[in-house]
Amino acid sequence: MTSVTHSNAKMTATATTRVLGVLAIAATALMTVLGLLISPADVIQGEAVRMLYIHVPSIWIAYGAFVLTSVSSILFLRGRKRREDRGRHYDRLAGSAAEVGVVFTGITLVTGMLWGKVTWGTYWQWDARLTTTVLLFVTYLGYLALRRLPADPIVRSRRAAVMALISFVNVPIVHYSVDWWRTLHQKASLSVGRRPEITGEMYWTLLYSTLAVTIVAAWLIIHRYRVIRLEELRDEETLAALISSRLDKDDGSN
Amino acid sequence: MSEVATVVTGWGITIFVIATYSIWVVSRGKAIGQELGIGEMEQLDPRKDAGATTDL
Amino acid sequence: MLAETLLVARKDLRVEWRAKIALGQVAPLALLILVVLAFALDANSSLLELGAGGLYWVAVLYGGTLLIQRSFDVETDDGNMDAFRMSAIGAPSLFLGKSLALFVQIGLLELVLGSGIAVLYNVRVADWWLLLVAAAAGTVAFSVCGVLWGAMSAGLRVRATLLPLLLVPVLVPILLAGSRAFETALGVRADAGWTWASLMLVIAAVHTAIGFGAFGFLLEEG
Amino acid sequence: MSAVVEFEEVVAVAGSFPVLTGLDLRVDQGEVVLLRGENGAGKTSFLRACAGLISVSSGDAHVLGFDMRVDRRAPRRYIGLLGHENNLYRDLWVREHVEFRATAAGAAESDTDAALIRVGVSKKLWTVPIGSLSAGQRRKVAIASLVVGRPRLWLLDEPHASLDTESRENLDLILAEASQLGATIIFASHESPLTKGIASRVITMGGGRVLEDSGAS
Repeated sequence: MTSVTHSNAKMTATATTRVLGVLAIAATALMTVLGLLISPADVIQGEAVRMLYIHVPSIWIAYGAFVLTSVSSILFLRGRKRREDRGRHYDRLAGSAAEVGVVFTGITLVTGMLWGKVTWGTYWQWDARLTTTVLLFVTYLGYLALRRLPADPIVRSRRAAVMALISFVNVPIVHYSVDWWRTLHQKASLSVGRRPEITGEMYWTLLYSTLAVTIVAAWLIIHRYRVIRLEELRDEETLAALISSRLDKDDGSN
Repeated sequence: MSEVATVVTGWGITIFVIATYSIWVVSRGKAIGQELGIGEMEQLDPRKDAGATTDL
Repeated sequence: MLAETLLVARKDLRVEWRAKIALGQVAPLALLILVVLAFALDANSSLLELGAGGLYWVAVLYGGTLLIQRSFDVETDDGNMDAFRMSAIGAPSLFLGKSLALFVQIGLLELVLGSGIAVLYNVRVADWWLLLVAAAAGTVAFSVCGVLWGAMSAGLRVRATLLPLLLVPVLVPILLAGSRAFETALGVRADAGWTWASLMLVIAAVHTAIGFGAFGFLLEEG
Repeated sequence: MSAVVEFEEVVAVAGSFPVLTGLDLRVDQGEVVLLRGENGAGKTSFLRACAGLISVSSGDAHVLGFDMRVDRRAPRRYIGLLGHENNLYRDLWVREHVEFRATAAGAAESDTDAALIRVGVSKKLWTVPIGSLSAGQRRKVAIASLVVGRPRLWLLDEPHASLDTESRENLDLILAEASQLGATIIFASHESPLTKGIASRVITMGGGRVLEDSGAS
């Protein structure tokens, strides 16, 4: 029985993720060299612009991860037979993506505050995007808290999926309401169809950093997913042992 | 703090956080894997190995 | 479905009428919050007048959270949720019914709070319509979110701390818009009060729609 | 006779504990089944699985013809479930509560009085908050809330608990009457000497399965 369970289980590492892991480390190293040494200082922002090579990709990755959480949650709720592996697959994906998203949202906040200290002269401004980001952070911390609670796994997964959906719908509402409230932040740094304000080497560095951070995040999500899968496997084994022990005991006593 | 010091702090915190998180995830995976007797690497060729995989 | 919705709402309101938790305990507590907030601002009358809109919504948030918790304590007590699952009443009706009952209760709470603010903080109303529309939209959003998150945390051991943690981030836009709209309605800020009020209406509509569709997923156990 | 409950190799899990471990059972219409077994034998879980309140993780389960693996909500409106808890709103008055349950079950509000009288809740108590009743009276109100919905399948978990002798006999009468009218009754009880009388079949459970079945064909 053990060999059957284990043959469809994901191992703790595969050749693909090994390569991805090495790639992630190399990409981060190159990103550090490019971002801190090779790319020039900005005319206006000076050295502080180097913070954006982390700050901007982090928030993009965080949003990407939360999109992944939401899409997985929809697919989870749509699946009719939720106890089967396909449904639980989406649940695991939602959970691991959300956790990685929270990590990168945290990084966005820290780098943003440091950047603000240099540029605005203060760690915190009640600016639309900072405020939205901190709310995003708290919202998904709540989501993770819900996922950690002791409860029936299916009940918990279903509630978490609903929460992920509501939270995601709420993101633009929060953003626009806070945006109306006040806007101090510089306009979006890089957007499709508009001439980027960051140009030349800085532009390429930012683009490359995004790629590097994406690789790191992908690697993290895959491994986090596996940990959840392994935890479930462990629970299943405990359960199987419990069932067989109940059967043995009852057969013996009667 | 000077601009350079701030930038270095920001990068430092980021790399520290990511590294710590990665190590936590990987070691947790390995710990549970060991508990369950799952090998670290996937069987690349299932025909070669019929038993449990525990390489490295 | 309308009949079922009204049935659920009537039941909840009757429970409240018999127990008098909202009027007997939550409303006085919320009034107390108004007094404490005045202490925090050193009873500075001009500050209180300026901040009345925001302080009102903070007090509503506090009292409303208690009412939401109460609304689901009633259901989890003595296994009542099982009886609901076993009944012929569908999840959408249950959602709407509980929201309606909560709307009435939070509305009453706001009436008490509003009178309290008028007296204690010395405010005058410049635009009654704006005030009523904003209050109504805010109360709808509060109620539907409350029922959603109340069900989300119902039956979990740590719901007393979990509910506010999950609820407040979602209510932020309502608190923000409500504060701004009230400031215009009370004549302390010549702002786009009606724009804020319409944003509140949109938020209320969005959350009602979500709750209508998603509530069933929250009810099922195991 | 048509099968009302048909379980084959049913495994059900609550939290991470297996409460049903391969349960096989068929109950036909009109049967009155007494479930026996020690604490933790799976009686409550079986009743809850029949009501569709816990899901079946493997095996086949049909209740009132509905496949519980496809939609376990479908048969609920035809089922009356009385658990360990009474499912009462303690702030409501007795009559208000039964009225609410009647309407929620799709029955007429006017059946309320008849149900209360049938169960033997004295008229003086109809306008009293449930919270101030004794345990036995509460149990009776809970039974009245069930009777009023006229279920096709009755699932009762220790229904006689906290009732006095007279009320027990009265409940047995109610159940016998319902079964004559075509309802199926499954009830769990420790006090078998008292209740064996109305049961047409006795099933002993243990470890989440059927151990003995007096009516097995």
